[in-house]
Amino acid sequence: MSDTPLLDELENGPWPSFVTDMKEAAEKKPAARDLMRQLELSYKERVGHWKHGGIVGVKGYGGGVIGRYSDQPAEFPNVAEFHTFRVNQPSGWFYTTKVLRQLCDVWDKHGSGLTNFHGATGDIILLGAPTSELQPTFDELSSIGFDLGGSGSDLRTPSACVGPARCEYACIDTLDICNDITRTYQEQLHRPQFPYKFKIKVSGCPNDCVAAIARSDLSIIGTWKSHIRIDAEAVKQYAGSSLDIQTEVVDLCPTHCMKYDAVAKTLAIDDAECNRCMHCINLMPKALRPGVERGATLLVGAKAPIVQGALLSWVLVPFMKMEPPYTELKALIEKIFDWWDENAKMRERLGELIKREGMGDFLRAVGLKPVPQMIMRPRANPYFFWRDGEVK
Amino acid sequence: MSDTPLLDELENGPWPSFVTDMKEAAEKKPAARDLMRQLELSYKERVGHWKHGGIVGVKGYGGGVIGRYSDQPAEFPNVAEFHTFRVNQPSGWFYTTKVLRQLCDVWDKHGSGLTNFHGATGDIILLGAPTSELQPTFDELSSIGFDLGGSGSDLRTPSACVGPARCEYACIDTLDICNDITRTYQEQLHRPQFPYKFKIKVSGCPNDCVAAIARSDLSIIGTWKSHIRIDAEAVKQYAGSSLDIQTEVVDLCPTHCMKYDAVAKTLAIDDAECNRCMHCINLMPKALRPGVERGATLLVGAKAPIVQGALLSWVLVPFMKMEPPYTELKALIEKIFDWWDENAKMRERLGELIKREGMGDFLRAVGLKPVPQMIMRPRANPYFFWRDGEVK
Amino acid sequence: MGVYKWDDKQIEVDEDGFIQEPDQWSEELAKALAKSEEEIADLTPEHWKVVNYLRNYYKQFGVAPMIRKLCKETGFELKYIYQLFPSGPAKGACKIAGLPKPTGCV
Amino acid sequence: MGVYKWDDKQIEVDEDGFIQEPDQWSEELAKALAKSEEEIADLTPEHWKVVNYLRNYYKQFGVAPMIRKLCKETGFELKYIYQLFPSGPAKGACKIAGLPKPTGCV
Amino acid sequence: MAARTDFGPPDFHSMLPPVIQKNYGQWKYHERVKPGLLKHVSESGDELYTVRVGSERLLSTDHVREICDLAEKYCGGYLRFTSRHNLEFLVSDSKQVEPLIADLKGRGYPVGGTGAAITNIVHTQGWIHCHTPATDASGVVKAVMDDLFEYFGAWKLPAYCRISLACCLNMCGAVHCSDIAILGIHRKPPHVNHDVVRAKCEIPNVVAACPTGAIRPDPPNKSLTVNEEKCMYCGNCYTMCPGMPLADAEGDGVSIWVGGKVSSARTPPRMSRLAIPFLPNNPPRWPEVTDAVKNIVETWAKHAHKHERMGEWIERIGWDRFFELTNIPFTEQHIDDYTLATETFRSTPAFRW
Amino acid sequence: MAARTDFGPPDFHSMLPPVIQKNYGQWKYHERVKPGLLKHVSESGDELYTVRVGSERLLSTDHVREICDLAEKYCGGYLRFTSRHNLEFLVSDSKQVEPLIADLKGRGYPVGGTGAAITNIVHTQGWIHCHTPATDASGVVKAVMDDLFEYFGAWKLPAYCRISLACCLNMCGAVHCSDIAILGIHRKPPHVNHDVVRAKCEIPNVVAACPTGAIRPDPPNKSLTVNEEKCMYCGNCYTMCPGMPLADAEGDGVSIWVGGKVSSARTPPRMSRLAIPFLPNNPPRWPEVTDAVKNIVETWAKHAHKHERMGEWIERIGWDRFFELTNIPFTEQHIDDYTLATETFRSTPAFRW
Ligand code: SRM
Ligand code: SRM
Ligand code: SRM
Ligand code: SRM
Ligand code: SF4
Ligand code: SF4
Ligand code: SF4
Ligand code: SF4
Ligand code: SF4
Ligand code: SF4
Ligand code: SF4
Ligand code: SF4
Repeated sequence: MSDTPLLDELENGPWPSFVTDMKEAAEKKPAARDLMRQLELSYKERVGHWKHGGIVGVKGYGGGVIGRYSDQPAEFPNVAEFHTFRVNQPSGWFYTTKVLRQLCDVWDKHGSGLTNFHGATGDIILLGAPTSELQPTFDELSSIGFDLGGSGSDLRTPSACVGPARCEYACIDTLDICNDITRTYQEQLHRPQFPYKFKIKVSGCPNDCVAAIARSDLSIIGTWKSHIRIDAEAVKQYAGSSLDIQTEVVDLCPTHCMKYDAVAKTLAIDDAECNRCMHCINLMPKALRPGVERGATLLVGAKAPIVQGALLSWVLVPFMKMEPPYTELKALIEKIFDWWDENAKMRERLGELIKREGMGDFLRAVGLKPVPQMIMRPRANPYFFWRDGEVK
Repeated sequence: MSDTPLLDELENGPWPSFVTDMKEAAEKKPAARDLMRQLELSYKERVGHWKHGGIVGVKGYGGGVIGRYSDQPAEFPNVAEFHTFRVNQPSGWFYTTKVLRQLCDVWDKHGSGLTNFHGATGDIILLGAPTSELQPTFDELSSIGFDLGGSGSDLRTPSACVGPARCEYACIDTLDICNDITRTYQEQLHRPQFPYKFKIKVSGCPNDCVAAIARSDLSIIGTWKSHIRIDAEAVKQYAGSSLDIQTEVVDLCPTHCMKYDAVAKTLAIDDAECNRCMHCINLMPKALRPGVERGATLLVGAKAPIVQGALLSWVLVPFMKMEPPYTELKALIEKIFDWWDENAKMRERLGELIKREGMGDFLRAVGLKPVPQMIMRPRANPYFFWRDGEVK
Repeated sequence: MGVYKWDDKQIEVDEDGFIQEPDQWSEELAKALAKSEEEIADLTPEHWKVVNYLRNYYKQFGVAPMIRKLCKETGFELKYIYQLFPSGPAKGACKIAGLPKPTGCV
Repeated sequence: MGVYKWDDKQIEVDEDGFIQEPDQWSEELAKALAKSEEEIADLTPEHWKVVNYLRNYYKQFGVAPMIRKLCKETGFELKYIYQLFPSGPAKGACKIAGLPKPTGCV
Repeated sequence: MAARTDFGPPDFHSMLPPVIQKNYGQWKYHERVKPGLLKHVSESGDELYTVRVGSERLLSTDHVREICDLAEKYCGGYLRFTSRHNLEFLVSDSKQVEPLIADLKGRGYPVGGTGAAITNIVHTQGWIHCHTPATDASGVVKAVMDDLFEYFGAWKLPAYCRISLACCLNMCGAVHCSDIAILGIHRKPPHVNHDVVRAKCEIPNVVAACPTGAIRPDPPNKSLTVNEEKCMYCGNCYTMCPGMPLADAEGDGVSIWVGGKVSSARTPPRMSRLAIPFLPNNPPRWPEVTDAVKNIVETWAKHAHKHERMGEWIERIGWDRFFELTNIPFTEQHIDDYTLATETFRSTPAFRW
Repeated sequence: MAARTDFGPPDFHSMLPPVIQKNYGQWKYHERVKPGLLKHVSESGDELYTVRVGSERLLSTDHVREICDLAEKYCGGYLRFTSRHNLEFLVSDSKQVEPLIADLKGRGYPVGGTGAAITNIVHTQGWIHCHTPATDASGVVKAVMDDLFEYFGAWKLPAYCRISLACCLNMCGAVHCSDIAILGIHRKPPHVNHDVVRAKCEIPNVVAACPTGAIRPDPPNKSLTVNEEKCMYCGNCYTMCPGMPLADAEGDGVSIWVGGKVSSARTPPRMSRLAIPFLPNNPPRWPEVTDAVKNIVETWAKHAHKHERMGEWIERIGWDRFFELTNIPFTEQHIDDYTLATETFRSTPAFRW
């Protein structure tokens, strides 16, 4: 009889089963086998079986490996030490099968044979190796061209949506920006030096397919300034399709800036009123396209709820041109790093620090002027400050 | 030449001038004259000229008089002491000329001859008398049937919209409720005993013509449960008028629960979806009327910004029948007084205390169950508590 | 500003008759104030209970107590305190007890 | 849990090799750890500067300092600290300095 | 003999004109006959005309007597005031309506304030009676109402526009939910007078009063210290303690807030938000303030849809557009940095250029 | 020899299939051919087909190799993963599309997840690798996706419905802006082990870590104390200190949150809000959780307008109605009592019965 009856149950059902993957790995790898057995115990007892924390790593780096030890090492000796690697993915998660196979070979040699494609931040996760295998694994990874991602109080592995590689909406070269930033800030990525983690994510348009606005301290989101390009012919085609342009597109435009003439089958947009929400373009991609003057909106501050409640990023720079070598962007990033690093408390994310110190202080520190696009609405409380010299 | 040139300027222009009133009073009353001269000084110097605070009053009461002393008593001896009375208005601010004349006579005898009809809370304000005149003024006021209002950390003078006296929208007898509560809580009104002030205001419908929701710790707002009464004939009349029923009424209904048939000139309301915002009734008072099952929504917590930022009242009891002697209402008020008085810090308003302690504690203390009507939306943070017994 | 005189003594008081230096309070002053301000011929033990409670509380915390506390600790209902001190706890009792003019609750 | 042995002594350490009782730290232990964990043959004055700063900061505040502070106060760039301690300030220097395993920034 | 106490206000029933006593709770509908004139019709068929008259609120007793004269002449000796300090003449005899209006106009009483008009400005004491004001009340109100007078007596606006004024952050005018709020503000920290603090203040209460924690006790000196960096001049410490004055001719002035509302009609009540952080006190006419208010009113009037309150209009077009259309400069002060700040930030790349 | 360091990730250019290299930034439009199949067309006329495949994320190396086999056979050896852990096969030869899909289906790979479908559940480690979980990740995801499988491969929903899971309040799945979020929670305060605290913890950091100030240092004992009344079981103290475990078989479980979104399409991004405060951990299939999620999905699907995301629907009908339609009991836990609580209260008498 199986010693993982609870897990076995999860091999049933149409969705691909992680249990099947674990069993596959377990055939070759005692660590994978013990991992399954320990997980079965967790399913039985309804609690996890890993000890707290763990600081392990490779020489020269402060992050990139998450230490983990079983709390039942006698029972599950092959996962007594079970550390994971965060391996920096190529921008946009594109792979040749060649490099994937190389990765698999390295991992079969040193680790559990189990992976995550990918971690929530974007890294390739190589799940579980003993301490003694860490440095050898890294040495081999490096020889096949893979470097580690971030962990701890450092810059975390940046990520980007598929962008210009496959998406017609991309207003910026998400992949190149991600790649360039990652390379520029290798030091900050690999050697924790900040008050806490810092995340950067890049989406090509306001659809935000990497959820940058929800989970990156700096969110770079593509947008445009000039008018939405309308292909009148394509509008006519949509008019003949199952799409109801009036109710599905025009009526749902949040700024009510669209007009559809059902008789002439023509669409007009008052671009001055459009807020570039993407809805109409999403519904009529053949007929509507973002404008040609393109760049990014930069937003700051997102994070998960620990400690003071979750935050969504908010606008810092309404529009910035995005062309290599991204000098303006990098100058700003460095000012942000500096101010944050100088002022934050331990484990205080950028958004929390701005919240504590006020946007005013932050803007002055990074050299930006306040503009109404930064806010949804002005303050409702009368508790505002005047700076030196403003009042005589 | 006039010694109040700046004030004199404010006698020009079409809006009635308070300066003219001051001059009128100044003809008889040296205090009014000195008040003008001191005010002129303030206009010149752009600062006020009253000293801080003042605790004066009448025997047996802790509130009702605001003490005030000039900071230039030598220059303006007749306003060296210049205390104001807060006199409790009749509900709805209705008067016979007879009582108004009596009031004027009392005030001409003892005070400055200047008044406010009314103070922002709702009291009649009798502006300025010396300390020696306080008790005599009160004695005479009491003999013509006027009692004092609140001040300090007490129940403040309740107020009510014109309600059933002249408004067809009134779903509750605002005037009677206001009057009844005021009489029931004379002790709390006249003898400060709370952590801070407590305000109650009563509006007959969600139009909220006394701004209860913005500025009363307990806001009583009339509403209804049954369906909006539609007079089909009157709808037809409006259809023929300058009112555009579709765009002005139906399209602005926040719940989109109205349908207008422009051909048949009929209006239909899906009452289950209506949130009783009053918009349609406001625009078509001849055709639409609140439902017949009536009562009040009780809301709590409004206040001005000092100390922690302003609050608007929020729903505590979605619906309560309002019939004399308002037993259920009073039982609730007393539970609220008790909990607040027992738990608040100095100068902590009810809304601030609930904010600090959480609605959960408050609801349990006043014996109410949580209902979704209390909130606009549920919490977004995962920081919630479990009470004893909820978790084994 | 003014001066309050009793017996042969005098002390600075503000416009509302509150003494300016809490340290200069004395039982005699209290008795005099009680008479002139509140028409209390003789301070009874119940009066003193209130006055002493106020003074002690102020010494300990630097503020006047909240009314609920005053009533609880003295065991007197508020109505009764107004009978003792017709001007009430703040204008009456605190003044006699030599506290600074309360801005808070009493 | 485990035991770290050096010369003829031994001391309890956790899985990551951090000592469990900060009070039992000694210079000898530091030297031994430096050798076995970081391949540092001899702790130079610069190594000691970092180690001593960490120990003193921890004694005073009960926590390890933030990296920016460590660099500022020692005058070393982070990159240089990694040259001194290849495993970095947390896994390398703090361990040698006998601090609890940092959860924070170092 | 001690006066009678705790008998409460006069019973309102005795103040109601007969037509109201008869039709109390029986009103069926109303009409807005013309600006300043309402007609309420009862189930019984009875009619009641209300003539609304603007008032300066600060009334002399003689002025009140003149009002009484009018009420006796046309209204059987009954009248009321409104929740916004206006006067209402309650006319049960329709033939008296026009003569009353003519008489009022003749005496310079403004008739209006109903419907889509600018009605009276709810306001407070200012330099006339309060100890904490950062501006005057009655004077500013007079100047603004003179300037907006055309909107009181006529229906030229898309919707209600409720203006309120409070002379300090205590906001006795409860201005925080007004279409336009005029709010007196200080801009300098309190100037601590240690002697006064020592003699007169309950130091723990003063410390607790500061919303930003700028005040620390200073036990050796039996006084306190203010961290001026943290002070945002709310004046709450002065309310608690005379030793902390902050009034100052240069520091004090007026801020303008917009977009609040109280009624639940269409959209829920909402708070006013900062439009202009500071305008100087410039008596007697406060021209910077009157210009600013008029500009906001007229920009709204020009662009809003029918029935669209200030705040509804702004939320539709966006605050970015509001600043553009009104030509009001956007400053650091507009960006919230108090407790709910993050709720006001723009967490979306969707905005207008 | 020390390894080469700081060379960064592989250059993505070298990972792009030729059709993308050629048409990079030149895509003109796309079509959603059918569930799981996208077609992108370039200005050059070139076409690219994407076949999206659901993935368990936790892959064995052999499984990865099988995927490589497929990519080599049909896609010239190129593939990608998505931001939600799915697999995408990038097919430049249209004739390979159907054979690929057939092959995938034959091997049991689910094709779908595009358009108005339920795509993969973003998730985290759970009991597989993390030290702070309050529930498992992969197991719950498997159970829920099995239960909702019909919505992965077909377009039966009004709009996107993005489900995410995080196994503790750290929210590594960044679930806080999901149409439906499944979040592991503890319900018991930490069980302080003073010996461990003494030996291993930086006490000041632990104290600072508590969002509600429930932790106080206890210097005499070189440890700390927890005010259990104030603790809401966030686990942040445990993250900082092994001496504060709070995992507990009875205490731990799952909460459900709804109505968040990330895109700015139509309405701005918004956070998910509490729908169900607690459901028990009931492995291996978590039936209470799968039922709850399905109920919410199907109630939404039944009532929402076309293109209306969960949160847009709920805000239109009101949260009161949401609780009614889904039959989810409303509890004290739903009412916010954290820092922004007052922003969530209903400050209007306008609501539905
Ligand atoms: C592996 C991963 C989850 C996964 O299965 O995908 C993960 C796993 C952990 N996260 Fe995370 N986080 C992961 C993405 C995230 C994200 C999502 C993102 O980056 O887009 C978030 C939310 C966004 C954010 O940063 O705010 C996230 C917010 C946290 C937090 C809360 C941080 C905060 O400021 O609110 C913690 C707690 C902490 O840092 O102490 C945390 C801590 C952790 C730790 C290190 C546990 C701990 O307390 O030390 C977890 C280690 C698990 C393990 O044993 O492997 N993790 N963590 C993700 C990283 C994989 C990768 O590199 O690709
Ligand atoms: C007279 C009046 C203004 C007026 O001209 O109409 C007024 C005048 C004062 N108010 Fe007020 N308040 C007046 C209505 C209000 C209102 C409006 C209302 O009641 O609807 C509010 C806002 C609503 C609220 O209570 O939140 C109001 C909020 C305040 C506050 C701030 C309270 C808060 O919790 O935020 C203070 C400060 C305080 O209590 O220490 C205050 C304090 C004061 C003081 C007593 C000044 C002080 O610091 O001690 C003022 C005395 C002025 C004087 O010398 O006469 N007054 N005060 C109003 C009372 C007249 C009446 O009884 O009818
Ligand atoms: C007399 C008065 C009540 C009282 O007890 O004194 C009153 C009387 C009426 N109000 Fe009001 N409201 C009065 C203050 C208010 C207030 C309070 C305030 O402004 O401080 C409000 C809330 C304002 C806000 O939302 O900021 C108020 C919001 C309304 C509304 C909602 C308007 C809206 O669209 O938002 C209506 C409906 C309407 O106008 O059709 C309304 C409707 C009415 C009606 C038509 C009710 C009726 O059927 O009699 C009355 C005549 C309105 C008019 O002026 O044309 N009343 N009304 C108050 C007159 C104040 C004044 O002198 O100008
Ligand atoms: C492949 C992927 C990007 C990537 O780099 O990996 C992607 C690809 C596309 N997204 Fe996305 N989105 C992807 C994650 C997201 C996310 C992030 C997330 O879910 O965590 C979002 C934000 C979701 C949210 O708001 O909560 C996202 C919000 C959108 C939207 C806005 C939908 C809305 O109405 O709110 C569109 C527009 C549309 O669907 O028409 C869009 C449109 C698209 C288009 C049509 C863009 C294009 O022209 O190629 C792509 C195919 C969509 C489809 O699945 O039918 N994509 N998209 C991601 C696929 C995830 C998956 O495996 O399911
Ligand atoms: S964020 Fe925009 S550009 Fe990027 S993949 Fe999504 S839709 Fe395309
Ligand atoms: S992008 Fe959005 S706001 Fe602009 S026209 Fe299209 S739907 Fe309207
Ligand atoms: S609140 Fe309603 S009932 Fe009262 S006066 Fe205004 S409209 Fe009439
Ligand atoms: S009261 Fe408001 S919600 Fe109800 S039908 Fe009328 S306009 Fe619509
Ligand atoms: S608003 Fe301020 S200054 Fe004006 S009356 Fe009220 S407390 Fe006094
Ligand atoms: S003015 Fe306000 S912020 Fe400044 S010290 Fe006084 S209480 Fe504090
Ligand atoms: S959500 Fe919590 S339990 Fe899950 S991986 Fe992240 S930190 Fe670990
Ligand atoms: S679990 Fe969270 S709330 Fe409870 S003591 Fe720990 S940090 Fe504080």
